[in-house]
Amino acid sequence: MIIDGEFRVNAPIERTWDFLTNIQEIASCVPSFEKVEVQDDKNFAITVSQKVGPFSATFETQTSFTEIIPPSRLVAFGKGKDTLMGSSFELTNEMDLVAISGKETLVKYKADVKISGRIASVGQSLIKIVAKREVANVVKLIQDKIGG
Amino acid sequence: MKRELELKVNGEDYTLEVEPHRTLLEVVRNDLGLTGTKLGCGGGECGACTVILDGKAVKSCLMLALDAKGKELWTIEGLAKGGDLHPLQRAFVQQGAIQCGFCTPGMIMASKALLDENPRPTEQDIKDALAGNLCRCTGYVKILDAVSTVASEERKR
Amino acid sequence: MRRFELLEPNSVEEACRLLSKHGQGARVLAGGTALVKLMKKRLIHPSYLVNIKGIKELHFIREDKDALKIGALTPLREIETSPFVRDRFRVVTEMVHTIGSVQIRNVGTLTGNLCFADPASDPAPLLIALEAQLKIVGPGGARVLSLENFFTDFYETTLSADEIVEEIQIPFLPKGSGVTYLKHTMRVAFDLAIVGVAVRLDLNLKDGVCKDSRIVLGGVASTPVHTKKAEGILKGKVIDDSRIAEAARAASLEVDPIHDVRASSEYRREMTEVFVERGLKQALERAKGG
Amino acid sequence: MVEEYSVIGKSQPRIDAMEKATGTAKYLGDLKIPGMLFGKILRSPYAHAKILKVDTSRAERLRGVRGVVTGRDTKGMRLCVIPHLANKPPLAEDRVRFIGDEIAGVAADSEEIAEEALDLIEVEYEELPGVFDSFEALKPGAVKIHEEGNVAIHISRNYGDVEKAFRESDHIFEDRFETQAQLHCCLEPHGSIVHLDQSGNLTVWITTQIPHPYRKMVADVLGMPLNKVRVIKVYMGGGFGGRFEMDPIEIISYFLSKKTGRPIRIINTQDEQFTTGRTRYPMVIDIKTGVKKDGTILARDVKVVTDNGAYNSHGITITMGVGTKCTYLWSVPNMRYQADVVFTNKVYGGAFRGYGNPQITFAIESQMDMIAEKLGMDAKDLCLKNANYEGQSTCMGHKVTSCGLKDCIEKVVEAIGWKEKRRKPENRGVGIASVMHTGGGVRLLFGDCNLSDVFIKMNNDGTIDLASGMAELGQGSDTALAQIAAEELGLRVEDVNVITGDTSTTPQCLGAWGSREIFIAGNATKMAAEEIKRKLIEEASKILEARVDDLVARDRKIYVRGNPEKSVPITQIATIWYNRGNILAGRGCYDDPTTYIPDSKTGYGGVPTYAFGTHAVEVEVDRNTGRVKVLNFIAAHDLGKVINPMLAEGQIEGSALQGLGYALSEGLIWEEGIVLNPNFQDYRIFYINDVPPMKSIMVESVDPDGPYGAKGLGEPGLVPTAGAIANAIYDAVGVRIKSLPITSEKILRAIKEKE
Repeated sequence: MIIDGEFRVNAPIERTWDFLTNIQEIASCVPSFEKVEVQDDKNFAITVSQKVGPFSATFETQTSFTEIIPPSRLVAFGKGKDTLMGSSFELTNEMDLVAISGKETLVKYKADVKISGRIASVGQSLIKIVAKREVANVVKLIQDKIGG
Repeated sequence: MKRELELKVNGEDYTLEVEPHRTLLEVVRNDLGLTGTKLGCGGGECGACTVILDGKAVKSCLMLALDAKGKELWTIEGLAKGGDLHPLQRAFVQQGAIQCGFCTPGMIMASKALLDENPRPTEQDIKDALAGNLCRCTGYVKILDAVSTVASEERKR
Repeated sequence: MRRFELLEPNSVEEACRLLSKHGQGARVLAGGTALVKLMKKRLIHPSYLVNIKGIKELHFIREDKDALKIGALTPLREIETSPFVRDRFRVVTEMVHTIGSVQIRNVGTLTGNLCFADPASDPAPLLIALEAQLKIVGPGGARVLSLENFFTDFYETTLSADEIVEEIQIPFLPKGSGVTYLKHTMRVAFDLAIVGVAVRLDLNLKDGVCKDSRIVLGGVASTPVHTKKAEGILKGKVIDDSRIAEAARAASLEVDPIHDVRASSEYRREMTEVFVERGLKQALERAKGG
Repeated sequence: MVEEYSVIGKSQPRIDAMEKATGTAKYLGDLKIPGMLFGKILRSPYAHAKILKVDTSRAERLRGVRGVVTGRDTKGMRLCVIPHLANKPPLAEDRVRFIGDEIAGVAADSEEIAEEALDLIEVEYEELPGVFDSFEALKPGAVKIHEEGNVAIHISRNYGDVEKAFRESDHIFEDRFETQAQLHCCLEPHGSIVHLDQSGNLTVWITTQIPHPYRKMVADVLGMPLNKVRVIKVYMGGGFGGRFEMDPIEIISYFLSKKTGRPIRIINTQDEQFTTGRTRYPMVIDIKTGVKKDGTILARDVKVVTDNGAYNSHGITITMGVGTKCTYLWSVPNMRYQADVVFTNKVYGGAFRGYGNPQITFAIESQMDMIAEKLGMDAKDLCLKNANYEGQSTCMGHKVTSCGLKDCIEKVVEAIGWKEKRRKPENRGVGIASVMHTGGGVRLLFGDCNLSDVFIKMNNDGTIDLASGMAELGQGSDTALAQIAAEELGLRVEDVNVITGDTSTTPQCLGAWGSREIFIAGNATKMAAEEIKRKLIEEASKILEARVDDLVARDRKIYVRGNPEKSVPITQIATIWYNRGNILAGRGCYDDPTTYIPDSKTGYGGVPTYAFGTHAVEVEVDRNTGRVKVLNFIAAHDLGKVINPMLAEGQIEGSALQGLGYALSEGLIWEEGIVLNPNFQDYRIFYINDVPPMKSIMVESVDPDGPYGAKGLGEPGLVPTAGAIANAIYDAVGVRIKSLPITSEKILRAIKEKE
């Protein structure tokens, strides 16, 4: 499932880059990141947890920045499993930053989310709706945080 | 942890020891050995597991066994007495309402619950009562005929 | 299904206490038709089930001064076959009849259906149109909540983990009120709604003017959708076919329908228009008929 | 006048009905074999991936787990109903090719423990891009699913001169039709109990339609002699073609049994069945037809792309069969056929009632309706004009031995009220479609034979035991065989004990498929019974002092024709034989003599018999929602002499409803290889409330080679339904839907586009 789009932030490109590459900053904008453990500046152990009504899944992921071209391109890849739900999760997120002006930056993103196993076979439509909504939510939080 | 489950099955008293996560279907089939009640989809969609609990048709695959505590359970095995078929069983046999037979016990139990409650159902009543039972073989035509026959015999009486 | 501990309280207070003690790990077991299915499919794994079936006083259908009250443990089938419900709320009888199959309705409860908060629930939109309320009990006592404010998201409600819905209250309809529930499905029976439309029209019988109306949609979004703009088109007006068409159109534009394996978003929007229109016509007739 | 037959042609209840009605019939899941363990299978969550590592150590340590097997145990093995096409590993070795592909098997003390163990198996995957569409898979540079490429086979056939015929045609029609993956939806999912005992004897309790060929497959795959393999078919909850091959389950169970020394039971959950069971092959069919102004068909050119799924099963033979089928429905003098069978990363298809015919017939019959409209002809007249007939020789070489097609057409149009209802407004419409199908199976799948062997032994009280390798799966073959034996021997059905399903106690038979049960096993039964009858009559002629030719067997007696008083009870003769120490037995082996292994170039191998049928339906379409309501359903079938009208009707009614599902609502829905509707909630087969009024009409065009003139009926009943529905919808609202299922949404979209 591909979720893509773009958004503007009220900050110069360097500041935006610093924000987006700081995992703790990002984590504060992603409600489903339950726990982040920094292994080094590129590798993280992130616990991703999502709940919809009585359904919940918690993926212990290993996440890395796989491509870093400051201040314009960042690719992250994460992968994890939820044993209880017999399901796994994979995410590739590409971000491209373009300076619109000295004060404004355009962020283009393309997230490829793959969820497989038991949850996928019963809730594919729901997963899609929820994932899109979550992304919109994250974007808003990022905008607020950097801008504010 | 096992709990005690007292219930009446096909007219006889039983006391069983059952774990809370067991479904009624599992207990009927495995603990009581009444394998006439079938596991079809396991999700309440096919009706092959239909039994009658306190006079009501229920899907035993979606019910915890302990919920049958103190109740009266009837399964397909309880219908024929000494080789004497229940009128529904006779009609299903005589009228070709059975092919592979996997849905048959559930169909008969759902029909029985209907006739026990409403001995003179209309055709629509019958369809409504069987709306939760799948049959992949017969196209339902002869099943509907069989239940209608029993109902109309009742009407004549 | 994974093992769990079965708790069997004898009173609502005890049930709340148990729920409060075990928090997210516990779930209420009433009819269980939805819950057991999800547990068997290993999609949810509660550690405790609080079986409230032992609380006999939650099993009732009764008439109050101005509302019909249905207890949390009353099976759907009992509601469907209750002559009393049929007399006062034919539309509820009709709606309940379309849920699942007899075997499911013999076990499943109306309250359970609402608490599960399936977006395709049939009772939810109708009961919102009927302005139903829930009596909710928790450790801090009881509260009464309009059903309209109950649903928050797919399978989510405002009910907190230690609360129990004790009863559903459906206020009696004024004279000149017509209510209908239409459900579009692919199969005749035992099918979930692609769109479920509850429509209510309250007419002033003297001049035929619409005093109030409610149009609530199920199956189209994460929660039931109350289309207030469409209602605005009807309020204070004499209802005729063109007004109905206009309202139906407005209702279909008021939703942002979901897309899933049952239907596309576009088809859901189209069906919303068709069924709101049909529903309004039927409700109008019912309202005029008393 | 005495009726010609005393048992045949009568509506006799099934001989297993009592057991089934009382809940005493034992199905696979009802069996408890001492020491039995319960198995579960770990399946791939990825549609296409390399397997880097499988670590089962944690699962093996779980309390109650008795054995775990992986691809290492089954290394090198490949399965397929047609051995030289085998490419399905029972357990994945280094790659998985669809979501649900088998990776490991676990045997434990309970299903619960086995399931828990699955979560403890660690598999490392490297995901590969997947291909989910057959046309994508055909593109150069597409991801390769198998090393040899994505095309399992390309088929090309030519009969007559198609190009010349198109030049001579007044009109040419070109259309594309698409069909979906329908599921058998047997109420009882597939499974088996497998036990390899300490002396090396293998017993397999299984839901199979083909006990004897199945036994051979198992023996071949495992390298065992046949006498060490016993296959016991138990009562089973439906087949419909879905149990017409070996499943990895059984081989996995074999290795688990070998490891543990215990019987292993693995039964799919219905979820597993929905996501990993066989399906009807989805096809994209391009069909080009040339006709004269008067409606005479001159040529047909068909191109098919079959979505084979991830592995080979019946895909190639079914697609070949489609090539045959499109040569013979209606008289088509020139014909060209090209097809590709293509691998994709989805669950693989298999045999399903009709064996390709529902797909191609939907295309042919939809287009026939379009041709009639364009020519300004009544569709019924176009059909009658081109109808097959007895004695016809088709472009491929089929000789039509008997044909009741015209009769079927005329009867259904009469019954549906064609004249009054066709081309009338008001959103109601009528449509017809026909089928030509073969009966009696073919000579192809299991060696150079198409046979069934039957033994009958008469007991000293005159009752009989009948042993046949045929498989009863609900269709009623046991009852039909009993009726045939009883008819021949002058007995009653209750005098017959039918023994089928166990390879240790029954003789060779290729099983229940291809509408072959009555034609082949019925003939064999008749032959076996005749042998006993001969012996009875010889003996009776001595007692009655009558000529052998004057004696008949009826009412449990042998008597002089026209003089029933002069008789001797069969039980008396049986006793005499036994007192002499002789066994009163008969054997009949019918190996259909008319067919041969299909010619590799033409594909022609002959057919034992031809069955025909026509469906007429009346529908009402809601213009605002696209919802179709079927108001009336008439199905006429030419099945030859009817052995049991009640059971035959049951076959027609049941398949008609499957046909309606195929037309209107059924079909797997995938996204990136994930099945989105793996349950009866969202995969919609019909419930009782959806059933329209149905009427079956039986046309009995007697086949000279069939037992009493019977042909076959198992499959034809669902073949024409989708075409009839599509045509009726067009008649009702003027939109032509060319892809199945014809959902409300498709109809509404088409209506809106038209407006």
